[in-house]
Amino acid sequence: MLGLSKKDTTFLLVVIFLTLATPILLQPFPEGSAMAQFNAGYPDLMQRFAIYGIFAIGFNILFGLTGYLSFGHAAFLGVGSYSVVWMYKLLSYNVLPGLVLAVITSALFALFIGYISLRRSGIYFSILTLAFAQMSFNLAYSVLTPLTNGETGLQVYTDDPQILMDAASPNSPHFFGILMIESTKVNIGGWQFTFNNGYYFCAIIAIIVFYLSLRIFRSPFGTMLRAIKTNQTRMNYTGLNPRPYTLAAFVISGMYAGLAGGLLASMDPLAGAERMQWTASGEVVLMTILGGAGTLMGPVLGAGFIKYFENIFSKINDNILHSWFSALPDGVEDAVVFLVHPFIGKGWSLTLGLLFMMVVIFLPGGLIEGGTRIWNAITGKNRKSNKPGQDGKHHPKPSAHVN
Amino acid sequence: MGILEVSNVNKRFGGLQALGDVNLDIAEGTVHAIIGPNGAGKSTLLNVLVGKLIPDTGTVMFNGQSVLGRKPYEINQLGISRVFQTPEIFGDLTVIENMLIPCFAKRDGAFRMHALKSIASEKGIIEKAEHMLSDVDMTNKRGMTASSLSRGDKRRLEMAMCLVQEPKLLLLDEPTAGMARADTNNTIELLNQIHERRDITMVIIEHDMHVVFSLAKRITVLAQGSPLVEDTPENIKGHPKVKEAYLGEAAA
Amino acid sequence: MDAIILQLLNGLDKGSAYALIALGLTLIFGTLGVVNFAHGAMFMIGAFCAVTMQKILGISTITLDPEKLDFLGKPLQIKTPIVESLFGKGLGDSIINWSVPLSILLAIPVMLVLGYIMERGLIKHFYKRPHADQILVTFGLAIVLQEIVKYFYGANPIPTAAPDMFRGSIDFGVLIGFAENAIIYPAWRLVYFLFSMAIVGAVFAFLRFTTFGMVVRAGMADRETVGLLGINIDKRFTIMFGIAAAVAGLAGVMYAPINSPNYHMGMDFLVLSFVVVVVGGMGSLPGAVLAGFLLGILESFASMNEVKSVIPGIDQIIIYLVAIIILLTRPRGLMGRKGVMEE
Amino acid sequence: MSQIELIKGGAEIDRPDFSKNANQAATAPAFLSVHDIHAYYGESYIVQGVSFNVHEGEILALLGRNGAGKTSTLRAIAQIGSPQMTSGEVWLDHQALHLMSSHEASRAGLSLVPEDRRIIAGLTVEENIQLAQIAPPIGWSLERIYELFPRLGERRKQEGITLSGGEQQMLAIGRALARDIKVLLLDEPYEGLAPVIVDEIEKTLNIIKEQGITTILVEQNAVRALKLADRAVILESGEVVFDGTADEVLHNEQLRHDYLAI
Amino acid sequence: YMNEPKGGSVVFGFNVPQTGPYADEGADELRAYQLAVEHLNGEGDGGMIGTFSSKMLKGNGVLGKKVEFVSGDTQTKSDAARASAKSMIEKDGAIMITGGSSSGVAVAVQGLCQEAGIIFMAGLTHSNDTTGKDKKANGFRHFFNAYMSGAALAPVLAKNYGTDRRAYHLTADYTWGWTQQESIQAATEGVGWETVNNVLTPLATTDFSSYIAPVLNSGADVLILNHYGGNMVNSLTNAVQFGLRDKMVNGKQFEIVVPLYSELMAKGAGPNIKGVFGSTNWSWTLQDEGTKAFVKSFGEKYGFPPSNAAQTCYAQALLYADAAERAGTFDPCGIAESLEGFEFDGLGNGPTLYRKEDHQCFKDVLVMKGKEDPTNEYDALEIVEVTPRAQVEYAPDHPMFAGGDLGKCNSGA
Ligand SMILES: Nc1ncnc2c1ncn2[C@@H]1O[C@H](COP(=O)(O)OP(=O)(O)OP(=O)(O)O)[C@@H](O)[C@H]1O
Ligand SMILES: Nc1ncnc2c1ncn2[C@@H]1O[C@H](COP(=O)(O)OP(=O)(O)OP(=O)(O)O)[C@@H](O)[C@H]1O
Ligand SMILES: [Mg+2]
Ligand SMILES: [Mg+2]
Repeated sequence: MLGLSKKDTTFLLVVIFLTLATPILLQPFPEGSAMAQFNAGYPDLMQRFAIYGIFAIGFNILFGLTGYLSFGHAAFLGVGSYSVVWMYKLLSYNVLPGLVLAVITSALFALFIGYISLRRSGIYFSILTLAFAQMSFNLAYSVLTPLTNGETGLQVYTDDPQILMDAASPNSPHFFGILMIESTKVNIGGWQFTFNNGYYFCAIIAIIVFYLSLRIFRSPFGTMLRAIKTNQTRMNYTGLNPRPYTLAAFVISGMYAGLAGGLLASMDPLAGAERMQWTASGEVVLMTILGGAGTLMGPVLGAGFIKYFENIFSKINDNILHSWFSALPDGVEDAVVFLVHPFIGKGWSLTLGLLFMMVVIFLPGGLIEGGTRIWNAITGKNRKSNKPGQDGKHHPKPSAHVN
Repeated sequence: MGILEVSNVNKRFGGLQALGDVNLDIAEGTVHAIIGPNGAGKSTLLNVLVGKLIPDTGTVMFNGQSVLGRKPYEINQLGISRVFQTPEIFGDLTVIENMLIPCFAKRDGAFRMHALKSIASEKGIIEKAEHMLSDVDMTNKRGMTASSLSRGDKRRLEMAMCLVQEPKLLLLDEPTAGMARADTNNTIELLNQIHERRDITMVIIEHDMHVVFSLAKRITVLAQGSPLVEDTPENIKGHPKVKEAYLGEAAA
Repeated sequence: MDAIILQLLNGLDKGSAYALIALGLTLIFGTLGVVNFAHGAMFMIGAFCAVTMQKILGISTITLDPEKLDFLGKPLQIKTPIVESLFGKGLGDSIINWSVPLSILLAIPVMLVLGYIMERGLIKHFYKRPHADQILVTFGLAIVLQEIVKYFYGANPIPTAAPDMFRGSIDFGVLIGFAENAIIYPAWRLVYFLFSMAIVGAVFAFLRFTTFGMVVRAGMADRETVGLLGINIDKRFTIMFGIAAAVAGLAGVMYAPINSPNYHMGMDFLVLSFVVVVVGGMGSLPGAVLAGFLLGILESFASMNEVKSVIPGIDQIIIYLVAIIILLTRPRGLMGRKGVMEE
Repeated sequence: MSQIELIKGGAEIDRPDFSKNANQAATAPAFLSVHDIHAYYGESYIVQGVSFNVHEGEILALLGRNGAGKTSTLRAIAQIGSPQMTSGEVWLDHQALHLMSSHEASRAGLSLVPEDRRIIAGLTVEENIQLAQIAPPIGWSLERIYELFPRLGERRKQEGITLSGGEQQMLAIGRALARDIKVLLLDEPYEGLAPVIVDEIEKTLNIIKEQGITTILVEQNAVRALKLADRAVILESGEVVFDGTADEVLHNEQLRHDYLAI
Repeated sequence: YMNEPKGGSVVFGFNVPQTGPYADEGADELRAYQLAVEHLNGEGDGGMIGTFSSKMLKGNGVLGKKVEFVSGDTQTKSDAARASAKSMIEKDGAIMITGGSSSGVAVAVQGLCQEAGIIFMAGLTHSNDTTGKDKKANGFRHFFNAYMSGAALAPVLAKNYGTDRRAYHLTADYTWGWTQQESIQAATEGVGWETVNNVLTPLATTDFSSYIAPVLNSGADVLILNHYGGNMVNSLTNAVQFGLRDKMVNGKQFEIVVPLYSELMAKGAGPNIKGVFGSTNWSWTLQDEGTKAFVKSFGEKYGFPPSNAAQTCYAQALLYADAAERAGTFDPCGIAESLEGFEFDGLGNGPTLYRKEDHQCFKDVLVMKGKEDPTNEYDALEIVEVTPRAQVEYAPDHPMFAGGDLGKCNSGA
């Protein structure tokens, strides 16, 4: 179906199901229960999962397939966001023109940066992309303020032209009248589920671009990209010019990033310069590696993982801790809270840092690898125990590019 | 006039004259061996032929076109394929994927973006690749990751990747080094078959005299960067200078 | 003219900080091939060794002064540093005063141990892993180290003073024949410059005049074969790592009086130090030092008003711009070796 | 791993079992003794219980088809760690190599010339040799090595990996001789060498032998190897299928046909 | 209206930096908020509720509902701050959002609250834009701003350093820096000073040496550092290292001014701030009843005196609660209405007005100086002058604030 093998079709259907059911799946705990803190089924976070998922999928097309590690992809994220907000300011709150512009501008920007940076490989390439992105960030923060509104971030003001707006037009981002901020809340038992337009808008786009990336992975083009990663000498002597292939991959992943940036601004009509900073570029690198570079679903998982910690763990404060452990005797309660305290709330990044380390140490190959192992353990597939972290010239590479 | 003409090629590395006044004329459809002591400049000459090295002076014409200054992929697109002294394959890819890539390169040229086409739908290409794999007797390894092949198998794979492109000129740098005797014989047979069936011109560099004498129609002996003699295998065998500088007891 | 010399001095001084940080990084990254995102954190920990030393020397006995009251109306606490009670006020004061140089004594063992633990416990398993994995694990480690420091010292910068002797500035211009007050330069920055030169020299000498450098380079290129030749490469890698950590730590200690240390100072320098190492060329120590000075000097010149008025915002991007130009014109940076981290 | 199973499946039917000879042949006390070693690459089981003995000063030819596990066996003996040896013992002159890491094994007197030569990038010819002379025990001097391979002397300042294939092979052997060794493991040393040089190296191996150094030689040119060797071990699918004297193989048509295809 | 509280409790959202350079400031803000919640719910000693001129708050929660809170991390990034605020609104049902430690974040979150129909009570934000060009009907600022700093500082500077001074500005190259510089330049030129130069410094600068070095020979005799946080600590430290303050220029002692001070920055800069002038919103050393009450309850709970960021956050929480009581509803439009034009006293800043036109509080501004001889680590700054409110007021359409539009209050319905 859809030009996919049977296995891939099943895979895609599972992904579609999971994506559409996210508002339910991420809300496993009843409202008001102590564990409700861990629910993630609210619009903003779900949107972020989808959007950063798109960002990471795109990044993976470049990094996972060709091995070129870009440290400047946030630049395209930023460009995408600015494009969309400018379309709000000039035309109207309909997100479509902005998204189209976001993809076009980020493609052009990626073409420019990629054309120059791809003259080098390895770490030299990474630093070139980093340099471009950091220049973009620094300029956007200061000198380019007329274009970017600097520190404050680009936003819509009432005196902006908005030439396509009339009195009846919605006053917030929408897709032909479907308001992004609107949600339907459904209460079932103690549970509350929020079905948000914006999320579904992102989710459908995410599914489409996921499908496209699946096709790319399975295409001759995808194989060429993996070949480039393995042996450029052989590539050359086989009569293939690696440059246009890598450039195409770079531009495609830049467009994914631009689309993701555009969607960020479609959900929330603001574009800040920080989106271009190296930390943002680094974040997508981390997402991809954490989930499993070169796998289809890994980067999305990695994105979800990081965003979850950032948004859920940072909000657990001592008060909440005390309420969880209030059943314990006073002294014990205080002791437990004292022990857990450094890892939550303002310590969320400590926890994230520790988890980064654990994942790479114990699950080389990322979360997907971990999932595969658990799956194998359950189904009894693995015949011999793996020895992670073992030094050796050859690391059996995960050859399956599904999951 | 030959398919490949090398005239007056010189190449220096610092103080070392790696190639000195090399002239070579390789006739279309022949199998031409280049032999010579270690460090004689054989691999260097090959590197000049494929555009990896640019000689200090001289010209190299392939089918009437100069190959100098062209990128390796352009030279391949002209119809020259190369097998390396240490196998260059796509280690992370499976054997069959390794085979598909040269097939695409042959069909689509140096760059063609089939981003949304599925490989599975490329029936013709897959068939061609499979066929070649069975020719080199590696069908049962089609799903293996190439880097975990044994070295003899890596060589065989590389050769198959070159042959599947049906080049006009095939350059082989010690194609049977490290191969078991039985496989060496198979390879000789394979190359002979290919040569007959497809009429590919081959240039072989090889130290295994058994291979050289089984395949070559003409032999050039290179010594210290310059051709010593060029002749038929029979004459080379008996040539006293060659015996002394190169063959040693093996000639016996 | 004096303005130019002044900026040149600034450039050399900034450059020496960059060079020193990049030197440690290039030992791990350019030589051992580990993309070490925790290097900034090691620099930061070095600086906090100085802070800690200051704190240790400041440990005090507390007496209450019932005459004076604190902000809540309770008797005021008077603190007397124990060092003072031990060595008398005069000597005690000068020990406290010299706490930053003294903390070198603390930093060297701390950093060596830290480097040892890091290498043996963690990095060892990552030499053969993809660079991406190295990034993830060292970035995680950097966050953890940073958060630990934040937990104990807070997020605010902590002022750390140089000895009184070096606290002021020197009229450098007079020394080289300029008018008075033309070129005024902080004494401690000159100390920092000389100190980094000494460290750079020492590391160079060690790697140049012993076979150590050659063995480590060989081990990087092919661990297995070096092992087959009877060399315990693991041990040497550990030593190399320890040296790199110590260099980073020393860079941090001496930097503390220049800018008050805070827990994220390492991250601030991280990107920059990678740029310096790569612009210098992978695997080249002299390259890293040269690039450090080059970028430091260019950055200083770019921040001159005369330059900024011609190209607004140039100081925002100069480092990156120069990095791009250098990498495009010289494929392996200023002095990079072939084949290191190009795959 | 699948291919091993494949080959094995067909191999066991009608072949006489020569591996019994293994223990009978061991009359003198073994100098190097390899006992029942098993080794894996990740999850692929490659060396499947290999045992043989080598006497002091002997040249042993280790033969077998491509992929039979010769390289893997040598690497397991040298304790490189890949393939990972999971069980078995290797004794060299009363030292338990299997308890050592590769650099300790090297210090105990073992030296491997790897099949792909492993010249170290970034080092000159001379540095490549000097590297072998850092850890004790040190063997031949630079001068002596250059005497054996004059080409190396001429190119001492050249970067090792820019040498021609054959020159690299000389460097690899020279580098091994720069260490004072008891056992030399040679993995296809003739590969890529001009016939004259092969003659040369053969002579060298005889010189080495006269000095009492024990050699294990892996070589595709079986006839050539057997002529030089005292004894031969043949591997197939990671197992020993023959252990006996070199002459036995040279003169046994069926053996040669079955296991070496010659 | 949005997130109307249904049960017996109402949720406040405290959005403060918990990671990044302003984490300590954020922690102090959070302490103040927690204290405010305690006091609103009738726990503790009641703090400034007792001194607050409006007597609506009774320590029984707000409108009879118990106050609960959620906290989040802004990371001092507008994206993260908005994400955090959104999760409070969407997930936790927060009725209002308050906090923050930078103007970029304040403007970003204020915009978000306007769109979502939630009241935003800004924390520490000093840019003129927050209640100027970026003002929003749902946003309220208690903290003072750059214009007020300038207006308060200039006369004091003139008095201490004379009217014949030449100033050299170093300015953080982003919006807040620019508005601050503009304000200070206008104010100092108003008292007769000359501006020699204004140099913009990149945000990421940690070493300011190359910006400081040319100052001495520029003909300027005063250096004004329009920096905040780590930038300010570093630029001031560097300036002192270069010996600027020991020099005589144009026959006068060279001076440094830091228009916006905070206690934490003072601590970070250490002895370098001695004698340096700046301004703050409030200081724990004030002696009015409100301040004393607040310092007492904060000090007893946490063991050290509160910062001016803590005070503004505490005040904002109380002001919101009081407005809800007076409006009798949590409806943002009702609250906005009762805050607009509200006059009050007893929260530590003297008589204060929440101006209707731009939702900016007008109150006295403190001119501070680095103390020459601090008696303890919390005593780095001393009050030089309490500049009366009248002197720092400006018209709502003042050019530095022009261009914005409050818009209409949004209750999210
Ligand atoms: N990049 C280089 N720099 C310096 N010398 C080089 C370089 N490449 C090759 N040489 C030298 O040039 C000579 C010719 O080398 P080449 O590899 O062509 O020999 P060859 O005939 O292929 O030998 P072999 O049969 O041993 O492979 C050798 O002596 C080699 O050391
Ligand atoms: N790194 C590796 N990972 C997985 N399998 C491997 C690896 N290296 C070798 N193998 C497999 O182990 C088997 C034995 O390989 P080995 O290299 O020991 O054979 P060999 O006898 O030396 O062959 P050749 O004569 O071709 O060199 C082969 O089937 C090969 O595919
Ligand atoms: Mg060669
Ligand atoms: Mg082998």
